[in-house]
Amino acid sequence: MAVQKLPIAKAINESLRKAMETDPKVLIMGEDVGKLGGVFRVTDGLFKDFGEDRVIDTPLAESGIVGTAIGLALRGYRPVVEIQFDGFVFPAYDQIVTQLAKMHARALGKIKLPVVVRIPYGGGIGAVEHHSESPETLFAHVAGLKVVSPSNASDAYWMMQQAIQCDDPVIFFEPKRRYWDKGELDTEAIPGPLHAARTVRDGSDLTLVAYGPMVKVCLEAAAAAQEEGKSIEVVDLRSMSPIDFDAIQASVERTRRLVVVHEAPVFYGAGAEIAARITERCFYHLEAPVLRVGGYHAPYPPARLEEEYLPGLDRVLDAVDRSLAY
Amino acid sequence: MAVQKLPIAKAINESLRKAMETDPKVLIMGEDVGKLGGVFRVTDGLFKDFGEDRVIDTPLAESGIVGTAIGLALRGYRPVVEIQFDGFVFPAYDQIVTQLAKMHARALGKIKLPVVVRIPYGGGIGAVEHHSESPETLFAHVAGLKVVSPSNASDAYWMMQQAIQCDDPVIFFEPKRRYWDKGELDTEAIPGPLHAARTVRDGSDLTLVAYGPMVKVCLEAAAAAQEEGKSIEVVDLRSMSPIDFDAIQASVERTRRLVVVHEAPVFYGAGAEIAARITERCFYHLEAPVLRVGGYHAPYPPARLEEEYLPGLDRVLDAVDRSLAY
Amino acid sequence: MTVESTAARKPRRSSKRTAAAGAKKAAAEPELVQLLTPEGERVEHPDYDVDLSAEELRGLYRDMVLTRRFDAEATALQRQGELGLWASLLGQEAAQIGSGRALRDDDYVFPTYREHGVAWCRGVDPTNLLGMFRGVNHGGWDPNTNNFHLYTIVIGSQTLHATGYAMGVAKDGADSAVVAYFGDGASSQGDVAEAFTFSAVYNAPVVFFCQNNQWAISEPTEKQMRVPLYQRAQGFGFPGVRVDGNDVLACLAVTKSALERARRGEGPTLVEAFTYRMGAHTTSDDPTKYRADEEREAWEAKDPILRLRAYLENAGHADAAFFEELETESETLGKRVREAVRAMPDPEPMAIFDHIYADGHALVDEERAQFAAYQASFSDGEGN
Amino acid sequence: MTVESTAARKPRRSSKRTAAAGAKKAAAEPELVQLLTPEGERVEHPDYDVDLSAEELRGLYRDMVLTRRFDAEATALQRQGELGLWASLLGQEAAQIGSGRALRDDDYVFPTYREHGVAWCRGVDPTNLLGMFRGVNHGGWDPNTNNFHLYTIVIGSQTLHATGYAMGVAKDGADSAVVAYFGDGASSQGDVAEAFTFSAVYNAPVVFFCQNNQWAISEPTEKQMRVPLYQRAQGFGFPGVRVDGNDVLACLAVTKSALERARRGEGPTLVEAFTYRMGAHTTSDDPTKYRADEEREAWEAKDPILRLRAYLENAGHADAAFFEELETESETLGKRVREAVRAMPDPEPMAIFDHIYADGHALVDEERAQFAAYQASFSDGEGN
Ligand SMILES: Cc1ncc(C[n+]2csc(CCOP(=O)(O)OP(=O)(O)O)c2C)c(N)n1
Ligand SMILES: Cc1ncc(C[n+]2csc(CCOP(=O)(O)OP(=O)(O)O)c2C)c(N)n1
Ligand SMILES: [Mg+2]
Ligand SMILES: [Mg+2]
Repeated sequence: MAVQKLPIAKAINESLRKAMETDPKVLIMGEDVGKLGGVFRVTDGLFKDFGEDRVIDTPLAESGIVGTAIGLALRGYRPVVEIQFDGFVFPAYDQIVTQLAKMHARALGKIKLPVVVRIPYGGGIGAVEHHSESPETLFAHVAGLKVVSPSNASDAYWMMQQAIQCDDPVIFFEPKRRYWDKGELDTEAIPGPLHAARTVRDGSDLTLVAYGPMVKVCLEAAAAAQEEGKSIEVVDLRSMSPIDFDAIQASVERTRRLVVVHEAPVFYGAGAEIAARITERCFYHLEAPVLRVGGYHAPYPPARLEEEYLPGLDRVLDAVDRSLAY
Repeated sequence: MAVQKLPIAKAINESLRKAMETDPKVLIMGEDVGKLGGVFRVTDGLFKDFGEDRVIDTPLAESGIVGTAIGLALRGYRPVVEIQFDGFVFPAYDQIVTQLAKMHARALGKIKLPVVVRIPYGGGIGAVEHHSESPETLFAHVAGLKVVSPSNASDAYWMMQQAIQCDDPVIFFEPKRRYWDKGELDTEAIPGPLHAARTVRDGSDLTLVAYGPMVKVCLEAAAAAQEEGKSIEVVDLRSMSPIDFDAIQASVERTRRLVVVHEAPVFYGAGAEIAARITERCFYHLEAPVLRVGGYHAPYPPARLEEEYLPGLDRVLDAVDRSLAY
Repeated sequence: MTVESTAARKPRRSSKRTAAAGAKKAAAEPELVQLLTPEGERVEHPDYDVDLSAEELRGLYRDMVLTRRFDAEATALQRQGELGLWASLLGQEAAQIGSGRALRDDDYVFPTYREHGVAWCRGVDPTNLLGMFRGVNHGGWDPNTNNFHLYTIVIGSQTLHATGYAMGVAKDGADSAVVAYFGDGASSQGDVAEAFTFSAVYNAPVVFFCQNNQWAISEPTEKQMRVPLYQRAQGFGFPGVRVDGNDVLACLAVTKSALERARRGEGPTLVEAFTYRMGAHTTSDDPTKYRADEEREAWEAKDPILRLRAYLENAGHADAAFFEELETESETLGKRVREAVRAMPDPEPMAIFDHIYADGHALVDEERAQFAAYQASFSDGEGN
Repeated sequence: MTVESTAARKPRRSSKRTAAAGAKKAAAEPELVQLLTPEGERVEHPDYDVDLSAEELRGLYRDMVLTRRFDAEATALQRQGELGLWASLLGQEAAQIGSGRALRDDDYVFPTYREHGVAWCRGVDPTNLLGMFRGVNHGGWDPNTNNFHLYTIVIGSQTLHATGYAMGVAKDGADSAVVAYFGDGASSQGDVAEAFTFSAVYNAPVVFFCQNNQWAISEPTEKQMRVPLYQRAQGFGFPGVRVDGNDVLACLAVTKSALERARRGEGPTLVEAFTYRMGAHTTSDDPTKYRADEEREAWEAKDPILRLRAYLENAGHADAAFFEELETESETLGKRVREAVRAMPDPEPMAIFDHIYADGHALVDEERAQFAAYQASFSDGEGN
């Protein structure tokens, strides 16, 4: 049966399995991705079925993981690399930014690096330091990378399929606190483009743009606002590089108000880019400045403070109200 | 004599010398900073006068340089680290973002890390790949770091003094193509705050905000615009984290138009943050959307294309005209 | 300069004893320094020795028992929901107490996230270790009070901090030494190799102490290295030595010798303490997914505490009263930790904005103020 | 698994000859593999040998001479302003030609920015190397045409790419091998250590070829290491060997042996070619700031080309006509390179937007269009 209900983690697992079945060049690499199936079990069962030649437990060295993945891609493989947690991607940052992102251009197109870097990201799971960060800006700013994040099981499955098929490096941010959220997946559907935003709730008074873990919060906020008679549109961005500005513009031209929501710090975050560009595109349409809701300019706090730190329903609604008050 | 005319590179050199004379805990570390005096000669003569105990030629490992600088700071030293070129900072990125930026918070304030990371940055010197990048956004987004860039000799001297005295880690971006630009330095002046922007040209029709190497371009653009009867104010940002939004706001409330200029790619760049925040602060003052002029979403191109790639006079004036056309 | 490796030149006497103790792995580890067999028999080693009074020996035993007790309490507290996570040191008590007790007060320690036994030796109140695992802070002690740095979670990073600190010690002309702890898995990180390089080039007084507990979460050491880790030091120009990590006396002796070498200005040493992670990686981990029970069972026979107890008893260094008192002390410690953790308050929300910068930052001030106003809007009942 | 190091077990016969050749450093380098003395005398080595015809020997000589000629031309072109920068290989011809000629076509090479001689051996047109130094591109050749990757400027990075590539070769069941070049300075980078670890763990068919030219810009090797680099391999579980990097025969023999080892599935080898950077780091560098002329002069006596010439002449493997013809060929090459560089067009401005992504990116399309419109606004004479 093509339609099933399953959690995001399992949808990614199914997608990886499908890709490995379809293309023998697809490899899984990372720390504990083998027998253990990853600390979030996203690669569960793949080691058993595809063996250690294709599901590779690596030494504990993120630069080495991405660096050797580049080499494998040069040899014709399509590695899907797992970084265990957001905060551990930085030892690999040089290889990602300087090599993975730039090699295609450096070679005048003669080299392609179809490498997917999977990063479980974001907070909300009560973890210790380095396990709750949202570093997507640090990748989206860099030319040569594509940066995406699914918010639901169906997207998780299809976006992973598309990311693996893409001939460019894709940084695939997985909303870890939503791993267990179930959603419907039709494995025979025809997916939309990888980098298109999607309107997940229609509305006429204000547009909320979010991605990954915050889409759910925004949908809840929109539902709550509805009860107060406010009609909020919610756009799931899905891709942070490129950004589907056309979709946001179209929405904002109707609603005339925009609030961007993400977990990552607001300062120099994705909300800034969206605010700047949409303000330029919709200058005469906007009734209020684009408002941003996100993390503070602070290290991600200890778990007992994350409820306060993470943008929740109330903070989103507060911004909605502030926008509507203009 | 306290007032002299000297190039930026020499002003930094004098500032380092002064700091080393004043405080025996100040150390210089980096690749080729010793006998050679650095590839840009910014540390020229310091090895001779302070010896290898205080001017340390390090192994060629940027993570090691920053990581050991952290250790030295923990022991009470104040290391000033040189990264040879912008594109080589990324091997140190993990130590900077995960350790240097966060250790003060992690220790609830019980640890201070007065480390200055000097990075000659930006293009315009006809160099090969990795020698012309502007990665400041990738640091400014990160809480725990301060990020500054001088545009002239006096600021170079005084901001370096202040950066070394600061108890926080400071990423000090040096506009390498301006190293040889001369300016006046009064070593007995009383400098303003490290993180305050400065209006370097008054005007009434539009505000240009820039920092580092682009301040000069903006001043030239303002002069050219003057001939066409346009009065352009130029604000030298000086600090990318924190940003002196009050100063920009004050200017924009008068001029009602803002163009932000930097070499770094526009996409997710500092211009986005400034545009978003100033639009929020000055929503009813702005006659035009904040426009941005900067690098493209592309790897820094080969030297023979950098003239086209770098935002020059014409591109700034083009944006000025577009803004004034609203 | 010549290559030195104390380990490589050792006769194999002590290793035979290890082999005799029935450990299958021992044959592959001929250079393991051992002073106390798994049966508690005191053996000689040509290069290493300790000369301890009965009181000192009991002290080591007490340290190990209390550390294990504390560790068990923390695991229990995690199960009860008082902690979000716990990384148990079960099985690694000898490596930590042995090395920890080799230190002088003025030495400085850079731990990973599992060095609860070393923290104990440094005098850090164990309850202070629990804050980060409870989620109330990222590190609850002042590193300079006990010369014990905060736990470092990102593996390998702290080896560079230790090296830099040691470079500073040398600059100061002090004869203190520095110890960087890390795991077998962490040894693969580039940072660790860079720490080896810097410490060798600057001849820094640092001891790299690797607890090779043979697992990095689910990955066995074969995924990190092809030859025993201690041999890596030689290629960087300093000695490496492998010690029986379940033998507290050997760990003490080997660490002391390495520290003295550092104090004499002879530079770094790599100590590989060959031990075993008896428990899960952390309370979040499920080792049944990836390793066989038999392996763990084989290592039970080498328990570091039982072996010292056997020695103490056989040699008449401790009587029943000692063990009984220690039992009571253990329970008291457990109770104290339990109560302290339960009493540990959640941080104030405003703490999000504390200590981000030492010298202030305008945006932090602005966000703090906004947050305060926002919070107040609820307590005023005016939240919108 | 046991530790292997072919180098460590060598008798010191050949090294005595090196010492006899008057090199002060040789005493500290007892394990240097040499087959041809600086005077051009052919010597034996117990483990390494080459059996080359006179034609093949002349071929190696020709390779070195033409490479040096090309290199000199490039330096001249930089002085004339045709290139922005040049990194000369002067003095390292033997290391590069020896190792380069050990390769099979199906082997893959990952160079630094200085491997012009290796590029020559791979059949890359030398003028193609100049594009990046002229500033018209970042790498002007198709890596897959000659199995020669683009130059990597960020030091050490390519050792991981080579290791990954080699892992792929092994997965494919091919018996090709991979060579990663890097410098003495680069050896300090964490990436290189990680490449050692990965290649050891996966037994990847890769040869790490370090040209220790004793300088990293202004830093001598003492700033990178405390013992000779080749010894580092042993601690990672694979052999390391130091070869006279100015002896093309020894470089060929040692590299071939390492490649064969890789093909046999025995994993990586580290080759340290002990040589000297005769020129500046690059044309931007001024070595008088940091090193003494005498050092350079001492190394002139070990010139790799002169020594092979002496051997060819003494052994009667080449006559005057050969050297004359080669002189002519050199001049022709120089002329061709000169002309080709001068004819090299600047890229079109629109090339800024080419090849950023293989599968496109909306923002790049948008910026490309804006840029085109902006450019057009000038050519229309309507620029505002
Ligand atoms: C850079 C980095 N990558 C990944 C992790 C996730 N992680 C935490 S502990 C661990 C295993 C470490 O193993 P080892 O070094 O042997 O220490 P042990 O836990 O066995 O004491 C991993 C992969 C991390 N903390 N840091
Ligand atoms: C990561 C990085 N840091 C710094 C540099 C600047 N740099 C270019 S070459 C070089 C020296 C390299 O020395 P070595 O590895 O010995 O190679 P050699 O130039 O001697 O051939 C340095 C420091 C760089 N390219 N990459
Ligand atoms: Mg371990
Ligand atoms: Mg070199």
